[in-house]
Amino acid sequence: MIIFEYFFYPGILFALVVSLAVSWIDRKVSALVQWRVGPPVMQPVYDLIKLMKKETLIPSGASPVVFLLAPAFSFAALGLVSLILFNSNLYASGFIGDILVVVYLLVVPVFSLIMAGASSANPLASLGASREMKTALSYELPFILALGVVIIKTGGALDIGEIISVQRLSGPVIYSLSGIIAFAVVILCFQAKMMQVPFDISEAEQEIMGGAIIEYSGPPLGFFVVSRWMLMALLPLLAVILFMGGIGSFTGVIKYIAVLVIAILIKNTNPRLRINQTLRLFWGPVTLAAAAGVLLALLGL
Amino acid sequence: MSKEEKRQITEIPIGPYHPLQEEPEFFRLKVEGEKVVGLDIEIGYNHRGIEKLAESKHYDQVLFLVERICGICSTSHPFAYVNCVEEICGLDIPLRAKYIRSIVGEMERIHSHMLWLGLAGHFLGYNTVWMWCWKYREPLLELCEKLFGNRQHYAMMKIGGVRRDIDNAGGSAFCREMNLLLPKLDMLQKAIEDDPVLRARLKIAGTLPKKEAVSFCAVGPMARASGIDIDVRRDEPYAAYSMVDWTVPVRTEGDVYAKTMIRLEEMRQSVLIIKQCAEALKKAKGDISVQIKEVPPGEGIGRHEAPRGEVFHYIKSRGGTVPYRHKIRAPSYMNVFTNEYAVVGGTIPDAAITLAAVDPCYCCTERMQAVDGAGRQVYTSKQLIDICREKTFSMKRGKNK
Amino acid sequence: MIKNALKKSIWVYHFGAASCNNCDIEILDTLTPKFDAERFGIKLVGSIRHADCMLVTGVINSKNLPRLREIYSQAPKPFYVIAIGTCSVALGIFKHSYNAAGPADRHIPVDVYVPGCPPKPEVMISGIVKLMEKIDATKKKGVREI
Amino acid sequence: MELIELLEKNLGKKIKSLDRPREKRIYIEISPEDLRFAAEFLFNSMKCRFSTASGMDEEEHFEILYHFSLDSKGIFINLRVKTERKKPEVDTISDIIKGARWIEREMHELLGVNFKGNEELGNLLLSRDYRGPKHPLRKK
Repeated sequence: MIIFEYFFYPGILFALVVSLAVSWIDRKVSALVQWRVGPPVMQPVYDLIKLMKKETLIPSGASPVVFLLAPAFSFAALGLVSLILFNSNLYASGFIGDILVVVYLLVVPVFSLIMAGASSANPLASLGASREMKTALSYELPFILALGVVIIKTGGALDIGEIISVQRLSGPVIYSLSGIIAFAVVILCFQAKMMQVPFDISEAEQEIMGGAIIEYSGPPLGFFVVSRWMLMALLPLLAVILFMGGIGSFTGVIKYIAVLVIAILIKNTNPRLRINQTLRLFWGPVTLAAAAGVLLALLGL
Repeated sequence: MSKEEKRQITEIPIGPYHPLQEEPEFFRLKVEGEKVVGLDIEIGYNHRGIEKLAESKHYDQVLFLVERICGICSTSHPFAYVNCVEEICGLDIPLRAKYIRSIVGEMERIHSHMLWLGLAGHFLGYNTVWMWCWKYREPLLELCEKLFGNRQHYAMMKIGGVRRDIDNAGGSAFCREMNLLLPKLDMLQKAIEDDPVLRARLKIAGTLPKKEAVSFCAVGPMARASGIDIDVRRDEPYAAYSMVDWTVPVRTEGDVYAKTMIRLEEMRQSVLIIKQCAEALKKAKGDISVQIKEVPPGEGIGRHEAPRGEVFHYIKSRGGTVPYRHKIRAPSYMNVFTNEYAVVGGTIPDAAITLAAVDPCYCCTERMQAVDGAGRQVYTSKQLIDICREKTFSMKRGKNK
Repeated sequence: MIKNALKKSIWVYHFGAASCNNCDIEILDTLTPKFDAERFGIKLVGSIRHADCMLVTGVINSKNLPRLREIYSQAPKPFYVIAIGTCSVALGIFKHSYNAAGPADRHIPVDVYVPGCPPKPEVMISGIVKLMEKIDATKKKGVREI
Repeated sequence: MELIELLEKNLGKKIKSLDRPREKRIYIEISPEDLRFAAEFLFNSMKCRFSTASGMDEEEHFEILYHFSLDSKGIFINLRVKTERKKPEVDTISDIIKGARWIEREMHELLGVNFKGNEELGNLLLSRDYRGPKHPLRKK
């Protein structure tokens, strides 16, 4: 049963379908903002199948094991996250501490990118890895603080199911001042987690040509690309769960898409920041805002 | 991790084949962490040797050759070239041709600056700016195609005048298109001025102080952004530039932001010039070109203020049908070099936008091409048609005389 | 669907040899709102490892020839090459250069030729359609032919 | 006319010949030894902008023209230097004018003129395994 859940519903396969749809929404909305028509609905599927059928090249000087394991780690961790999130959203139940497990698992893709960059034997890739590490260090603290706001507001729930059910009973977290602040902080942090403009410093196509994944081709690249899409599907879901009580009905789906579109619009209306500007932004104003949110939450606002 | 060692200097290659550049060019950034401590520029990936080739081609053929030095400044090089040959011949072109030349030159400036603005957005990861700028650029190219015969490489210049006339309807089309363009320029300028993130990225980045700009002999918007007030169109007027009202924008900051603003303002001035020229063209009667028999021995210098700065052509003629020596200096030849100063000390993302802010054009920088004296020349069909037309035209003229 | 995946999702890498820039600009133009090549699944990528197709523009000269070979050898198969513009198709006006190393197909196999100086975006799109037809034909016969 | 007087006053006997075929073009011929002095005078004292230099093969000798632009007046002042064919050599001006570094390298590569004092003469445009004529801009 658990194997069925992990691999099919609501695990990897289901998450895959959702993330393909999400990535299509991403490309389509970006295209519309840019006065274009955009790709057809099946485009992500074609991209994925094509990548799976292509040749895998391992650069000379790279360590093959680490090089090939990195994307697999990333994909497997996200599969687990999707299992936990969809499961708790469906049944409004979970196990104690699963929110912390999710936080840990969400760090795995970052580490796999760093592994990928470091094992690629390419100066641009290692630069990408080092940038990824710096960005990750910068956004984790405000993210955890904002998570603290949610936990305080929901009466110390460390269980996603409980977070959801408390909000369904006594109103979503976002309806309070501290909730709004924490939501804004989380949206910014997720933008960085999804590696999207303005925080896509680690892969900056125009500067370091894709950064850590520059040397990947074929199926391993496919796994990285899918991981990106899954992150893009799962993080808005996490935001909806944390602040709006999850997707319970049709309005829940609309909320989810709204959060997604906000992220896409931020991506399309901003230039990329420099790494030092990013660090300053996250360690300065964003962390302060998150801390203020925690204080307000403690005061009950 | 290689980056753990603070002292360690890593070499980051930008190019020769890199998405930052449409053209091959090799910058070796020496970085310490994210800070750039040194820069090596290696050129030559785009070396075709047009200068040598020009020495084996007829004066009329050289026109098509210099047009193919660069695609974005495909009117600037012919413009400077015809200025140069006309100086040797001591020729004064008809009034109508002067106005048309100015219109063509300014059209090119607008679409080139628009292109740069879009690409600058693209390099900052701001693809929306790219798409919007290029969308606004498209009607201009269509107008070019309608009136000049091609989207780029329009071959309007000709020794002694221009190749195609613009009728009254065409003049009105220009005015209409320019009026449509102005609000879009205002919108873009406001968007750039108001966007705090964009300002944060562009301000201070890649500053080139006036002293260094003089020493590196920078030209064009690069120089004007650093407080050097030069513009060939005003300093040594040619075509119709002395007959219309316009100003040269100058700023003193020397950073990428100043360069962006200068280019936006220049586009607005170009709009003014085109509108005035198109109006004046309706009243100017007469021919659009004069016939020349042969180019006498002598030497001449032709200049044109291209979108990127001063284009310089020097021709030495010993009589006959081909130039004896044809020296071409494109603006980027001087400007790319300034990166050695402007990039060092910044960070890698700054370096990326600074390298792009020069609006580099490597195909201009590395002209030169050799051809056997008697070498068979291969033309594109477009060129063949143009040459055919040219020949028919000259034969007709010959008969009338 | 599985069979057509490559045809519907061509990621291109742009190799600008010594070109006059115009073809390169028109390639980018093909991606912008008026022509929007993303409708056909075309995407411009920065790394050759991610690409399915390479666009070669401009004259191949003695300095960038080794780069062209190196980049081509790093490409994951199946891989296609389109020569864009008269320069890379047949050298054009630069035929007798001391520094030119011949048209693109002398050094790497070229699948589709898009001549023009510069080819218009419409022509580029038709070149892409030709490449799609060719991918189809390759599938049926199981061999790659020019 | 005062411009010509200024030039004659400062460059004096160094001017071998002065030619003004058109109002905005001045060609001054000087000997290679005086090049650095004249370039420094034009660039630093007259505030001219160095535009570029063109080297050409005049069959019996090589000729190098240094183009200086006096932007405030729109006048081009060209320094003409001749050097013999057997051993083409002139002093570098790249330490006075940074903008002259590339053009000297280019002339060294394509015409084979040696610039005394320029440390970085080497391959700029052509590849190391380039196999064409050694100095393509030479006429024979």
